[in-house]
Amino acid sequence: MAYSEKVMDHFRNPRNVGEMKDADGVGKVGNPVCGDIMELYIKVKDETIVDAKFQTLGCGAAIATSSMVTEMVKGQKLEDALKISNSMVAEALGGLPSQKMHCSVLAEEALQSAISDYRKKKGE
Amino acid sequence: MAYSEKVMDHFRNPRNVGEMKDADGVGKVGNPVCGDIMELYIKVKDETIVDAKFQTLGCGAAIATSSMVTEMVKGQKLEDALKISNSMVAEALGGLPSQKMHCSVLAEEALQSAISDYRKKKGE
Amino acid sequence: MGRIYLDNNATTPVRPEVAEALARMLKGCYGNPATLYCIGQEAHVELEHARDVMAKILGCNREEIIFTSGGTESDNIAVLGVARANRKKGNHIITTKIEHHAILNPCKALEKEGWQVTYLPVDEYGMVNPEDVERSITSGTVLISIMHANNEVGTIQPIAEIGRIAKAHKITFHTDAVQSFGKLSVNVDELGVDLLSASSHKIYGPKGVGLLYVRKGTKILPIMFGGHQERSLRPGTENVPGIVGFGKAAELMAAEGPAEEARLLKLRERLWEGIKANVPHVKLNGHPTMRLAGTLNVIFEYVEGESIILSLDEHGICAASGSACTSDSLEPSHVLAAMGVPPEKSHGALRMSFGRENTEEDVDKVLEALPKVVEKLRSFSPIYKDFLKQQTA
Amino acid sequence: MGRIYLDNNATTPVRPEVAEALARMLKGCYGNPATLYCIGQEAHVELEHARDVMAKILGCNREEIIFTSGGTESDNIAVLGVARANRKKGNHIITTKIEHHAILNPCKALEKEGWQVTYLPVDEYGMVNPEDVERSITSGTVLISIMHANNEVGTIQPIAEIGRIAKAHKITFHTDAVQSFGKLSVNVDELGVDLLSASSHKIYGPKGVGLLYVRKGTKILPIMFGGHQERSLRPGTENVPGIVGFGKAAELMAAEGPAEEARLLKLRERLWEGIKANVPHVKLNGHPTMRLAGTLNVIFEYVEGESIILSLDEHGICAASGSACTSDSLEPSHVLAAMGVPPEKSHGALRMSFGRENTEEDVDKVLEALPKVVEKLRSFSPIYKDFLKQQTA
Ligand SMILES: Cc1ncc(COP(=O)(O)O)c(C=O)c1O
Ligand SMILES: Cc1ncc(COP(=O)(O)O)c(C=O)c1O
Repeated sequence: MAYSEKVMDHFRNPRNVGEMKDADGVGKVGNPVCGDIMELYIKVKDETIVDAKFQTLGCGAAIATSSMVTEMVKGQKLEDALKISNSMVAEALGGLPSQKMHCSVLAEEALQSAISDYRKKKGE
Repeated sequence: MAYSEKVMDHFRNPRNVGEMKDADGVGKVGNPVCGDIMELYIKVKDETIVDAKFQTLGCGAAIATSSMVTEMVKGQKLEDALKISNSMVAEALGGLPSQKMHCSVLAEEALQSAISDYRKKKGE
Repeated sequence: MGRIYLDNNATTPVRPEVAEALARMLKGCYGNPATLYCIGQEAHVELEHARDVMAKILGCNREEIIFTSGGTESDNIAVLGVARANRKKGNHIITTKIEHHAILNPCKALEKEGWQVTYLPVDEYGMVNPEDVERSITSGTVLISIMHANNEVGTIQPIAEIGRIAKAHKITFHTDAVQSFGKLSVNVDELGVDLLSASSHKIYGPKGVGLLYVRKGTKILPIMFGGHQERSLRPGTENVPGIVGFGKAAELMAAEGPAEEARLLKLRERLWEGIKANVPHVKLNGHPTMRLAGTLNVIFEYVEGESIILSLDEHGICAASGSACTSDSLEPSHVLAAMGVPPEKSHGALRMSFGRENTEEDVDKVLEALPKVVEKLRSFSPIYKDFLKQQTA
Repeated sequence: MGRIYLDNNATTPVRPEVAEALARMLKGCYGNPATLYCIGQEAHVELEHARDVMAKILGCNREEIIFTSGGTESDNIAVLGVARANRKKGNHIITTKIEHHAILNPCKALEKEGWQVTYLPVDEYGMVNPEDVERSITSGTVLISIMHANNEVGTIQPIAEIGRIAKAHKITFHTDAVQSFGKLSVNVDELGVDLLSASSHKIYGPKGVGLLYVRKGTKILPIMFGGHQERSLRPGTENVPGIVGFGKAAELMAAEGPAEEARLLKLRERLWEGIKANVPHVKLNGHPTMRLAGTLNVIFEYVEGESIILSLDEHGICAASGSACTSDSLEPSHVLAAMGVPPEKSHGALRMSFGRENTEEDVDKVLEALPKVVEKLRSFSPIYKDFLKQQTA
């Protein structure tokens, strides 16, 4: 197994890491039994994600996909953000080892979950 | 598999090799299908082997045991020569690899056969 | 940046003396030992010398040693070979839950063929109870296979005691000594084993070489078929240079003896004391005393092992999470699971295993990097955040 | 005394470039390629580079190459692995009478388990008739295994033709290319094979390494069980330095290409012409043209092969009788027997196999020694004496 340079860069220098106290939407996925937990926070203005942050417990791929997905969603319309698939995240990272693809799924799910949390809070 | 120095010496410089035209007894054992043929010639005077020669087709051990047995019998009383066993021949050669012990059996048989040929010729 | 290699249980660098022996063999002694001419005979002599070295270390006869291609092959010949040779006598094998996959997986393969396998539990320190072994024996038991020292946590099993039980019940007894060979005493009579596996690359020898001790009279079948090499139990042109390198490595380990083990123990304890003093929420895995001198397995709560490894790598430090052989898989360690460690904790396990190149300086450098690494990762960790909130609440 | 090594079909000396690659790996790249940190990843890169080299030579995908511990293991995985994976489909295997024991003996082991094995005959030149292959196919045939080039006499089989037959009948086809890999073209699509075995130490690579090509989609089971290495078909810590050495050796063979083969052919023909001119009562074994360039197998009537070998050794010349792997046994060559050579003749067979270190000078030195050696041995030979008497009578 080998990680791409891009994965390692996002692992070493994760973008947008940290808690967002005043998040408009929070997505929590994974569980400690599997060794991966992701929390994704989004700040939304006019149906656009204006900021995103994350906190992740997990392997290198879990941290890198979290970092990448927060980068990808910033400035995106919610409807466009919902189109971001796990394979787009993996691709943006220069690919993932096959046994680590599930981390990109986690990132996709975290994003979906944060957006639906936002909608729920907004009472949609 | 490895041959002892003694075996290699007798192989390289076989003692008493060659035909004996006026042999008193000849022993022929082995067969070409097995790849080993030994002919042992003895010259007998007063129930004593005064000379011995051999011709052998075969592996290193076959040639070395032939050479050794001719050395061992020279000067021996017939009754003593008959007591020479295959393991005595092998031992005199510093041992033989297990898969080559049959060559020492051949040497013993050739000797027995040469002596019985001599006795038959003498009309005993 | 100098690298600090702390994964000596996974594999070890070939030591210079062994590399020299290999180079010498490659240059001058390339013959096939089955051949009669000089070059072949020279190889034969070298091969048999290595066998003598091993026989001395194991306290056995040279004919009882079969050179193989590594620990996995030795283990497979032992399990599959003894099982298949005794099919008529029974269909039950006793092993443990904490064996290496080179034992567990042949056992699983046999289960598919109708064999019954008892996987014995271990206590919280990874120790097997010899009474459990005795209780599991049935009239159909044909093999007991229990590892000498565990590769993940280092716990050393009471092999001699189990050996006496096996002997009393006349059951063939194998031990996987891949992690202990060259480190602990492996006299086969003292251990009471009929078969024993070892691997060269764990003791600074070349990769691709191992050995299986097979006590005279043990019923066993080969798993491969071909030429007459290694008493037909391991056919194929012998890897003479590799075997000679293995012999040299074993000889040197034997010469160093317990002194090197004592040195490793000191390093390990220095590291563990330092970790305890500098990193909160850590837990030691493995037996406190009955443990390989060079093995330190620690759980760092609220973080995940792989992310520690990758971060340590940035500091030039090489360590492992669980066993190297399973690092490709996502399963939490089966060894820690057997010891009762819940998966949410075992994901945070880090194995640091010492070897002859390690120094006190290495330990100190690790002690500088590790707390920072763990702290950084915890700062990302949502469950650590939750934990801290609980604390302050 | 300079040695003349004429047993390159048994094993070959590691060439300097390969020894260098090995030394480099041993020194700097000892990591376990399954590990994540730098040293492990470097080993991983080296391992995959070697796989790419092999894939290019075989014209296949990198994932289709499994590194093993040698030719014997590759052959065993192919035969036992395909048979066991197809047990439900049938129980018939087709092979030949002239295979290496690494094929014949797993076949015999399968026969004991109820498998039917057809051992095809060969003609006087050691050639299999493809029509015989087709005629032997039954509805239960699950594997055809036919060697590419024979190790004793060098005869090259019509693999591509047999490949077409296997394909037409949808039967898995394996070839033992241990003697041809690096010498003949072994493009797996041109040959039409699903599996192919090769061994490093036959092409100036290190001992203890081999490969098995397994076409994607081929049903096959492992013969050993353990870690995930080599797609679980060959578990155990990879012998990365050995594999890198094998890769280097294969790369160099490929670069040299047919030029070296032409050189060997010239040496071989010079030797054979010289033998014919200087030694009476000799006979060539093997195909006159469809034969490995470096293989010369000759019967010297009225003498026995081992005694020639031992005598040549005194002159610093290393040669073989039959195959090296059977030189420990007393059986006459099964290959020559299949070619119709009666045992009383085949005991006089000598195999001289050329390699990259051999020169014309070597040939001339052999031509000086060999006639004397044969003459001396014939002078001891009772059947030669009888023959001479018959002549003069
Ligand atoms: C306890 C144990 N058994 C068996 C093995 C397998 O040895 P190898 O990788 O040499 O095949 C290992 C190491 O990987 C091990 O630690
Ligand atoms: C045709 C053939 N197949 C298989 C083998 C076995 O290869 P190894 O000795 O590398 O296991 C050999 C050589 O001994 C061979 O010549």
